[in-house]
Amino acid sequence: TEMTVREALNSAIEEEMKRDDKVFLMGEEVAQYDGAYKVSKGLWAKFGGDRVIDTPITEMGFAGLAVGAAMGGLRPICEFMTWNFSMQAIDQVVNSAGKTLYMSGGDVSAPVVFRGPNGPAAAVAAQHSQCYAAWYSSIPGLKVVSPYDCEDARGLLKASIRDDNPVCFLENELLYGSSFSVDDAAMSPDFLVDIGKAKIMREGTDITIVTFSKMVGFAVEAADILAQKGISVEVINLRSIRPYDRDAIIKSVIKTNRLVTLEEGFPQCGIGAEICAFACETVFDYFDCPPERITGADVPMPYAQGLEEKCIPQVNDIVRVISRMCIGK
Amino acid sequence: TEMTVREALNSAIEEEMKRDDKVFLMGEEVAQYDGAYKVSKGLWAKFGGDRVIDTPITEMGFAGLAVGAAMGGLRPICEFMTWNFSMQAIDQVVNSAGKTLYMSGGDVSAPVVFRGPNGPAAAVAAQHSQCYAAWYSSIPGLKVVSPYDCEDARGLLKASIRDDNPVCFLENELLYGSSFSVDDAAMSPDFLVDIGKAKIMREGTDITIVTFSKMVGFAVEAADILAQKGISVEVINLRSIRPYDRDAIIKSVIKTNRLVTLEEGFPQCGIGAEICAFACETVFDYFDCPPERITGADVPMPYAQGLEEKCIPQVNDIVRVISRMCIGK
Amino acid sequence: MSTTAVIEFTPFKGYKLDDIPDNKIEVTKDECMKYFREMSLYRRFEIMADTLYKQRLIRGFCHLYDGQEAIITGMDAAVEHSDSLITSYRCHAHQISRGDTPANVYAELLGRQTGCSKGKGGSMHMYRSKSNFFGGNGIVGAQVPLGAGLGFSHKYKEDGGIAISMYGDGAANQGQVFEAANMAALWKLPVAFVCENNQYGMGTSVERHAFNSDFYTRGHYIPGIWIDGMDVLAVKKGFEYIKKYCNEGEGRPIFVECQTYRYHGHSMSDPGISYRTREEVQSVRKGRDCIENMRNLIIDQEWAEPDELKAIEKEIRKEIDAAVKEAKAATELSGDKLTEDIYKGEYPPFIRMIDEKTSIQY
Amino acid sequence: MSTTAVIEFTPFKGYKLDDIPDNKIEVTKDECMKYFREMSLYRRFEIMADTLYKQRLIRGFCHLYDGQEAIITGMDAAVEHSDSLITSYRCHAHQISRGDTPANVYAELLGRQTGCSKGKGGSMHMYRSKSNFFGGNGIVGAQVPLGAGLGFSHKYKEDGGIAISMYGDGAANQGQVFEAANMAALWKLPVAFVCENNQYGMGTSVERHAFNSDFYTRGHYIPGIWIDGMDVLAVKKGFEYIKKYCNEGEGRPIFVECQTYRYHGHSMSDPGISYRTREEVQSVRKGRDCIENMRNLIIDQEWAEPDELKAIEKEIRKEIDAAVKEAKAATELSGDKLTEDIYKGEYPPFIRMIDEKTSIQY
Ligand SMILES: Cc1ncc(C[n+]2csc(CCOP(=O)(O)OP(=O)(O)O)c2C)c(N)n1
Ligand SMILES: Cc1ncc(C[n+]2csc(CCOP(=O)(O)OP(=O)(O)O)c2C)c(N)n1
Ligand SMILES: [Mg+2]
Ligand SMILES: [Mg+2]
Repeated sequence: TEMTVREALNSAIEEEMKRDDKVFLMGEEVAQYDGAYKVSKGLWAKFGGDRVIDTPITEMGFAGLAVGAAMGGLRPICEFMTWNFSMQAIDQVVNSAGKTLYMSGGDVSAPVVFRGPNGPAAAVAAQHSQCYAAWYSSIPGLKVVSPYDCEDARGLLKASIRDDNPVCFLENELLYGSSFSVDDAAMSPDFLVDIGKAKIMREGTDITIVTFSKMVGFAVEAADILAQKGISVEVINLRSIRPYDRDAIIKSVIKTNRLVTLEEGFPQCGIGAEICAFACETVFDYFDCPPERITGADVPMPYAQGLEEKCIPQVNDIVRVISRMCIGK
Repeated sequence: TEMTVREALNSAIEEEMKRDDKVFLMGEEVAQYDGAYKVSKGLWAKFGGDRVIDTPITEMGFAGLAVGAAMGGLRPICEFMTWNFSMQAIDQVVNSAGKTLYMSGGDVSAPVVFRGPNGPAAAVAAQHSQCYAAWYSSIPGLKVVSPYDCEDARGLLKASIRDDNPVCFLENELLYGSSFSVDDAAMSPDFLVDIGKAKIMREGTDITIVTFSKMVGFAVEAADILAQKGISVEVINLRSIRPYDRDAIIKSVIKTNRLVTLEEGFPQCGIGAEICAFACETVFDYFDCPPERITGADVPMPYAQGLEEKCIPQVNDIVRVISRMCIGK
Repeated sequence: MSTTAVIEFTPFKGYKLDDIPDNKIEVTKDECMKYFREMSLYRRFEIMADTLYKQRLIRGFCHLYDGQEAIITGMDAAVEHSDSLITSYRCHAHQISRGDTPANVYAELLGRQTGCSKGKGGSMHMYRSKSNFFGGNGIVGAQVPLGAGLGFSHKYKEDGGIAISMYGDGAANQGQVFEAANMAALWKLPVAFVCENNQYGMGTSVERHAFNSDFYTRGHYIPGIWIDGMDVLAVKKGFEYIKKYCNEGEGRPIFVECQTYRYHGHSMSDPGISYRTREEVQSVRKGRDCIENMRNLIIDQEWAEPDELKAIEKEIRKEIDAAVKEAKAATELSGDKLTEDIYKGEYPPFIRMIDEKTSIQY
Repeated sequence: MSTTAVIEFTPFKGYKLDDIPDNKIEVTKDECMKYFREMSLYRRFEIMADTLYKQRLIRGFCHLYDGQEAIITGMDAAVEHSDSLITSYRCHAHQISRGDTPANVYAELLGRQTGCSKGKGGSMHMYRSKSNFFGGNGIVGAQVPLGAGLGFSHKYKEDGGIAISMYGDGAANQGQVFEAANMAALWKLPVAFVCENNQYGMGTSVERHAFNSDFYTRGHYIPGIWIDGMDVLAVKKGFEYIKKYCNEGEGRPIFVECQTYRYHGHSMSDPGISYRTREEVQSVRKGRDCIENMRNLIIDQEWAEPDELKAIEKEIRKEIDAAVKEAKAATELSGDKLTEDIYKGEYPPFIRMIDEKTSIQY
């Protein structure tokens, strides 16, 4: 089946709402407006206002309400219109959802999914372009996942909704309209993607790219170009950022002996920093060249197109860096 | 002069308030109660309620108010009783204080200092023990500093107050009562420590520890012990976490050929991850062994003493890791 | 001698309510004896916690509830344990009121494995989900929308429960209280937003932190009720009304202010005397103490002799001493359990400890 | 023919105010001609922005102000540019009202270096500190405490200014509004909290997002005033009162609701018709449009012929066309300026770009 990521997310929510009547969806404009980005299209019509709920613009309040509802035995899906707005609610996500199970010695759990688009969209400037993967993934007690294609979207979202722990589900607005073909297995209402497992998108032998979300597509594109130059790139789609798949990365680096990370977020203390540091601690002796990071620029996102492009990794940046890293391979 | 870090911070605020009447202090209990941790002791009595202001417990609101006051031409020092509570205000710190200068093309600046104790204190459990160095330091537009001793405290706080940019000033509750001797230069009302420059606390030749805040003391203690074992440790006190002193780290690693980072925060995407990744990208060929991280455990901080100790680096952990790293040096 | 009596208490104040109950309640001897016992137990519990803290056996933050006992006692007499309860860090009595033992609570304070949170939470973080108590929350105000969410879940499940979301006067200014209130009103949630107004948020008195310190009116467009929180009978009658009120029709929220006083400082590190006078504390202890007033009531009604009440208090002392002893005898959680409870029902594949090499693989 | 007239408008509604002004205002011909011109300019500006957006020359989020022009026009007639102003992302007219040129604002929308934020901010982020306009803020509600802080700075500096902190009806539910209000009341800050109630927060109508949608009463214990925000004369008289009110005594806050309507969808990506009917939009355009009503007033007063007003509109079209042309002719900021303005007056020693090797050392 061919479908868009938007449809994949929509179908995942619908199936899980059918499967378990404790699942409900809440967030700004998710119901009567069909979602700011139409991810929840049709769900209000199908499930009604008791299970698909428009909230006021009060992120801290409704995120807290979602966590409380989860503690009370429900399974809320709480949409942030974008993750940028989750900063107003981050205390509820981290301190209430993320830490309560531990603080209660295992007594009180909060199976809530926070979801919405993350990272830069197009031309929305500094306050609307941040990637939150690094921040949320630093918190023990949370799980953090980020899908690339429709298979990821369906499998990870369904797994997140069924998970007994709070999950931060980081989507990408620019992927919502992208089409991918989905095989029959992934169309099954019981299709799940294991949280914590990466997917090798493309096998290669010369260098490993570790990435997630929209950049997976860029990495594959770059790999195609590099293949023509005789460089064989292995592309790892992390899928889960917490926990991330240590084994997949280790195995790949042992094979390729080179590592580059790729993300759209800010460089300092980013996902790339984590992966590079982890790889040093585990497979340092396998490196034929220093591991490197490709990241968003260390600049608040500018609006103008020409400036914006300089702040987000482009396919040719990836090609350039990898070509440099693989000189003399 | 011998003084405590608490006194050092207090004197720095007092001097800057005397120097510039646009400087004022606000926060929960900073005035009539003399500060929850007595950092602002006596200031309300000295400067009165117009310049030393008790706020209601409304972090998002008063942090926003501080940023607005800074935009309006004042120089607020805004205390978070601890940085844990800054999560409720983080949108104002990041999006309003950190990004506005850029979004306005340089027109609107917000010279505000956010300060308070950061990281684990003693036995205060998961919601009160988080280190925010990594998060805030990931944001271009903010500066982030973290003092260890009295010289740091005075020089960095005075520099932060005079800085034209928003600064996150991360203190440590357990250091407030620690005494350090301060030389005459550092007692001068015009003593400033350059934001962005690290301090070599102890020179060494076998391995570099990069650390900040309370862990600086632990690193020096460990270095003493290791010296007896014939291992010569160079201890770098970062002082500034954004921007951090790339040159100091590079120079040191080129000399010692070994690097370990040390922090109390969570491991994933922490300061250690950043420093290790950066060092790989710049001085990889100088490494005689893989760079490693010593960090807080990836566990929400437990309350019980025996459990808590396991989650925070101890001097013997540092000794153990470095001894291992330096085998056969 | 009758074993029932009708007692008057300080009248409720209503806000946008036209049917507030009167200030009389019929009580039995047994009830009153029970309240006396319960409040005395909470009081004694905190006194011993103070001692243990001073002996450095309890560490970190520790917020005591003495002075405020009438609130949780009266509330517990009026609502069910199927009604959800959530509060701040000042939660020892709340935990016991929901069925836990003093020994388990002490064990938590002492960081022992028999503690209600296995020693992982400490004083501020106690829970008992089986009787719908959800903590014990350290972040001022954050529990209020959580409480609204608990109310949401009662309504969603149509189980007839209400949620009681408690917070302090200082917390009452937090924006998320107003956010939660708006949703509760829009969605007709059965939630009581209950402010325990003990006159101070740490060292700041109510007039200095709240422009409008009539906390029962702070829901603005949501009705409210003021209760003398020093009087267990007023609290009981008040919460009987509140429980019914919240369950009316599709459900509806209410704001509640329980006026009270804390005898201790804010937490164990606050002597509690720089921002208020000793006289102020003394005058409350003398005139409005919930336990002393209940003692007098019982004696006035001739339901018990002073000595009998003293005997009860002695018994409580013993009970508390035994609980402390039991808690002290318990051991700390073994180190391998440190990494349990981060995720529900599972371990992550790898848990990083201080360094990579000492980390744990599952 | 007189060149002044006394005009009646829809009466103010007061909340906890006992001296609200009456609903009459004396105006001159010149004034009214000026308002007509100003509102028409803002209108025309947005119509062309719509066109440029559809031509894909403006990118990202773009929120238009057509329908609401009377508010900023009337306010600007009543307050000084020494009074601080801050608002949300719907800020093009606000920027021009504080003295910027349409060309600079278009340049910003087109991402050009002559843009008021050098192309770094875009539609949502415009500022003009020299006339005390502080944006242009993308996070719903965040500007409200910033505005309170601006009021704080006026009071601290004792410069006689007030701060006007504007937000939408959707934003009115944000907790930080209430937090800011409490501080403003406690500390007697000269701040007007001004809700531009255009009936919808995105696709959600006021009754669905706010239990109490009388936004002028939402300060609860802070007085408020309701103004017909479709009538520039009402707005002007209202803000003359507000300016005086806020400056009274030590200073004091007020809540203001300007009832208005947006003709466009929420932003350019919203057709604006799924949650409201075309008839609703049409009926406002026909009956309550601020420009049409001013046109009628001028004609009724015989201050101008319809043709003269048409001529003014034609002139505005030309002016706007020229501004667009000027903006289009400007270039984008050169790449080396990308890293400017991250820090005030300095570059950090190192700015990391996409990878380490292409990064910039200063
Ligand atoms: C968000 C947040 N800010 C600050 C604190 C520190 N703090 C803990 S309790 C407290 C006072 C709260 O007073 P109140 O709400 O009246 O409750 P009480 O302690 O009187 O029961 C403060 C400021 C915190 N825990 N969380
Ligand atoms: C904190 C936050 N949440 C959500 C959004 C997305 N958003 C932008 S505008 C808007 C609607 C705001 O409505 P209102 O306050 O009525 O202002 P109006 O657009 O009508 O002028 C929303 C939900 C945001 N920018 N910030
Ligand atoms: Mg209190
Ligand atoms: Mg609106």
